Amino acid sequence: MDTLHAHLEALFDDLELVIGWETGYEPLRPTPAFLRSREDLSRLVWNPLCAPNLSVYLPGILKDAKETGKKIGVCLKGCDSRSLGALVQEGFVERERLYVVGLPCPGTVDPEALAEARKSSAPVTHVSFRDGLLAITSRDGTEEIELERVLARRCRRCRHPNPLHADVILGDPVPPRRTEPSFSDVDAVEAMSLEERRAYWEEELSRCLRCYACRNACPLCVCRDRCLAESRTPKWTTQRDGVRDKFLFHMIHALHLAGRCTECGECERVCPVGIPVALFKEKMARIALELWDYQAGTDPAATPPLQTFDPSETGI
Amino acid sequence: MPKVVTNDNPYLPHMGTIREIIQETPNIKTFRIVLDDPEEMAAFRFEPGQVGQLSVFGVGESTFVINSPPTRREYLQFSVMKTGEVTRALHRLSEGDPIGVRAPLGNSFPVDELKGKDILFVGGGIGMAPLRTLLLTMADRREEFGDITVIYGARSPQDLCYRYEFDEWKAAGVNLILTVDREFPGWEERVGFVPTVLAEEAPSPFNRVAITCGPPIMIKFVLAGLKELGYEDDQILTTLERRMKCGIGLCGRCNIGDTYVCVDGPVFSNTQLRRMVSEL
Amino acid sequence: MSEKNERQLRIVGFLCNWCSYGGADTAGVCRFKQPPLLRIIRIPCTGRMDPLFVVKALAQGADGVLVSGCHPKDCHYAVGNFYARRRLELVKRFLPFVGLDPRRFHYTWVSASEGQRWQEVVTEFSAVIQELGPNPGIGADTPMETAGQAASAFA
Amino acid sequence: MEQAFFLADAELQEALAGLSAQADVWVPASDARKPGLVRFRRFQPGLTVRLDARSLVSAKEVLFPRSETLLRFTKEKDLSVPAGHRIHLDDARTVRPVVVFGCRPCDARGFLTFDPVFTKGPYRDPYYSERREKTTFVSLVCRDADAACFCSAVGSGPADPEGSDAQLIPVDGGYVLRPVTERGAALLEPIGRTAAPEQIREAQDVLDQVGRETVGEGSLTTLAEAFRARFQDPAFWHAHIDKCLSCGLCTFVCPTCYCFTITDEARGLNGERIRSWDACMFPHFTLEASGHNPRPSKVERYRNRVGHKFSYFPARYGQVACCGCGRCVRHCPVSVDIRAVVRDLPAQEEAHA
Repeated sequence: MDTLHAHLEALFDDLELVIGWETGYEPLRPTPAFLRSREDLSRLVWNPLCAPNLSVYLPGILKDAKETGKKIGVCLKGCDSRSLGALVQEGFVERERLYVVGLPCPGTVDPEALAEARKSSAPVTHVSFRDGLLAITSRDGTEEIELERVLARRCRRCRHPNPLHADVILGDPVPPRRTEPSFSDVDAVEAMSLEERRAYWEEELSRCLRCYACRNACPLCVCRDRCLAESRTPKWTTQRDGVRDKFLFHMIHALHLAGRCTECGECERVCPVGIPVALFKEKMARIALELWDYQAGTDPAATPPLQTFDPSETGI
Repeated sequence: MPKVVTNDNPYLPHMGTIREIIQETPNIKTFRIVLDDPEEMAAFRFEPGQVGQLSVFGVGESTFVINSPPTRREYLQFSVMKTGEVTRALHRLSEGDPIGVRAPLGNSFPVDELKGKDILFVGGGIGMAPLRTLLLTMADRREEFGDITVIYGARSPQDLCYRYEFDEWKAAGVNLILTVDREFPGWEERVGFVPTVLAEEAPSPFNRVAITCGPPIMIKFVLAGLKELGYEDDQILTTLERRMKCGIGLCGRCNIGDTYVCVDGPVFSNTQLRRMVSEL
Repeated sequence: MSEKNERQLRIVGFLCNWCSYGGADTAGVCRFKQPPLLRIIRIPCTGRMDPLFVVKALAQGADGVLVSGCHPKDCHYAVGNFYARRRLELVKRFLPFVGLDPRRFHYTWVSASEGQRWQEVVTEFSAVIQELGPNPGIGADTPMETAGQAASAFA
Repeated sequence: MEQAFFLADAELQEALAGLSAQADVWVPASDARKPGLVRFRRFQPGLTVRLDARSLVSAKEVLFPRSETLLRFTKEKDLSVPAGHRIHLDDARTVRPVVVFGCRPCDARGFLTFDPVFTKGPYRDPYYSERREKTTFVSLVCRDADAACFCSAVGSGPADPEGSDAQLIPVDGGYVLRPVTERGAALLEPIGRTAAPEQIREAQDVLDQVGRETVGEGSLTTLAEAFRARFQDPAFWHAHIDKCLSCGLCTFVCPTCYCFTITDEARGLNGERIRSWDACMFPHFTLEASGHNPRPSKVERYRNRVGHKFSYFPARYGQVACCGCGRCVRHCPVSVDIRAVVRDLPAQEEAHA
């Protein structure tokens, strides 16, 4: 933390603002912070509860930013940095207008798992993190919980805890949990029969509220206010509450991320009704890997596979 | 099939039939609609300025002012500019087609308060529609009002609505001043933007009320022009438009601050507009 | 259930204007006998194919979706079908993950002169669909639309 | 507490089954697959009822479904008219009695925001009103506020009976059921036995103790003027809202958000006109056909959301449109805190923390 503060303090004159995290309404909920003055920097926090992927803000903030010549500072975890990479690949973000602070990430917390792991349910007054242990303080005292026990699903399959495309990396590199792409949760779905899979998704998706949090939290959902899912002409979905329309919305989201999704898992994290929507995109990522040996956001110079072609490829 | 038509459902349209369609301009059509139930049609009452929701079933509803005057009740008239999904569908309809009508909705022009006053109408393009209902009401009750001056402008001569009844207006003692944005062959009336013509004509604010409707940019300059001429805020009336769904003050989208355009409007005085939060 | 089985099976065909639509026409002109399941939607190029067309048709209960365009390297727009085949292969591999039978979706290339080949493509795919029977689609709780309506959704 | 009944924990399922004979009974319940996810569901025997947990979505959908048919239209052939067909409209609806059992006081109170809008007019909404008249709310006195809860700050509280027809008060071995309205009394009579004096005493103690608790800081009910003064302060709104993702989550989980859209879902001239939840945070909400949008960005949209709840609604109906349940804060993907925004309204420029 001290390094992060000190580093940004020293640079602040050259920065328009810094996007990071600050403590939200309780220490368990760090919230994105847009720090516009030097004094604001003291509000920065960085710990395994800093879940939001801040790259989602970059296209918008760069579009609205005044041309002051100053850069916009942004703190990115490993997975967040892949999203940045994809945004750069597709021309939505001009990399040179950013100052990217890469933060090696020990993994982020699944709030539901944490709630289960905690003995106390009292409001939390303080959180700290050291050596893989979360220390959580409430009026019932301090509990120590191993991060590994309460890790978010997305982090269990993480290969990129150490940020790519950063201007500076603050903190020691974190050994990746996986060295090879892992699709075990996709495998689990595929172990079901076709019929079971349909029933599984129908049940999961029946809970969908169509609040579109998954879409809006997605850094690669770049259409923003002009999403096809809400268009009436052409009309892709109705306003009925049935599973079919919910399914179609999620297919729109998933297919528009084919060969683009960087597997940050934000869509799933923000879903209020716990639908494992990231699995759709993980399956897409796996197909892109199998067909084109492609991993979105890792190489800013690469062209996404569905935005190009190869006349010589066979077998498809 | 269960018998329906409960009169207490404000969402339930009255079924009507399009009696006549007039192509006003390349993208504006006027619909003359008669309610299917003759009793309903005979009992239908409204005030000038009130609006209705027209239904194209399968596409949706949209809000339009009833631009025929309450003094003429053989049909309800609506003018529709082709802009979005519902208006495009309306433009595809033919004479004789069924149509749903939820009306009257909203408030109206304070006709009684205008009695004995001189009147200035300033309209632009489709913005003449809400003015027409009041203009014709006044024409039909001509002796109750003083001078009536109309400044009506459009981009080109063919973009002026209601051209076929200009002579009728004049015959009713209306001082009609027409203008288009630039010179056109054969055009012998004024040339210039509406606010410019307003400044040139400079109708005296003394005992006069100005009523204006048109595109937002025109309204902006007309309001400034009227102020220049000495009109007070409560001497200026206008009508507002917002995206609407329910039309009955529930669905929550047409508000400007705590004012709901659908039930508190569409007619507002400039005094009321100034009190609203600035979110036009 | 019997009502469902009696429902006539429908295949939605997305055919490129330049090759496969011509191929289907050639097959018709030559009076090659074809099964009657197919409803054709003409598209300017397979490059126009949004994978969502496939997913939406199948979710709404179309029994099969057939996409056909110019042979690779013969695209009227030079490269449209190169883009298309990547998308189509991707969606083909994705369908089973969400519980849609990938056998209900077939994409292929048929030129305007290949009336005979068109006949084979339609016949073979129709046989597959006949074998599979009606497609339940996704979300049977939604008011059921027929496959014919599913096709008209794109019209 | 003059009249009260006792319901033992073990008798809960049976009591709910009994109520279900005459009404749709909605209870907070968890899914087998997602034990942590509690939602209101129609009771059926065997359902895992979770009176101990706060529900994710409020009970709003019981009276205000996510999507409902306003009317059905059908094309009927009629050669006597020029078009050759007529449109037949059908708005018939059947309304079953409903019991919402085990909601929190905030859930029941949320409907007090709906009532003046939907039942009083100028136009009465028959769909909501007819259901409302047949609905009974039994709320559970709430003893587990979390850091997002703020019911006391909007003039309510964890034992607030307002909006409820009866209260469930947890006591040793079960619940004391206390009628608040006559409708509540009629509902409780058949399902509980008369509570013993010591049970009533215990319940009264719980009620007193919980009633004294303050959930949430300060008061958010008198900030209408402050809001108007802040209206044109872009720095204020940006400071609070730059992080907002402009999704509809806060509005969809909210017990008081009632904005909706109306759409036709049809094939040709046959179909339905449906009313479904809409959100002021969505760009399409106010987007006009011309392309003009009076609330073009999340700043104007969120400002309207705050204004509606804490300024416009009080101006029209004399109360804030917020029940303090905290769901918008708790479930926001980026933890936007409406309490902080409203609390900061009157502060001077520098206090944008």
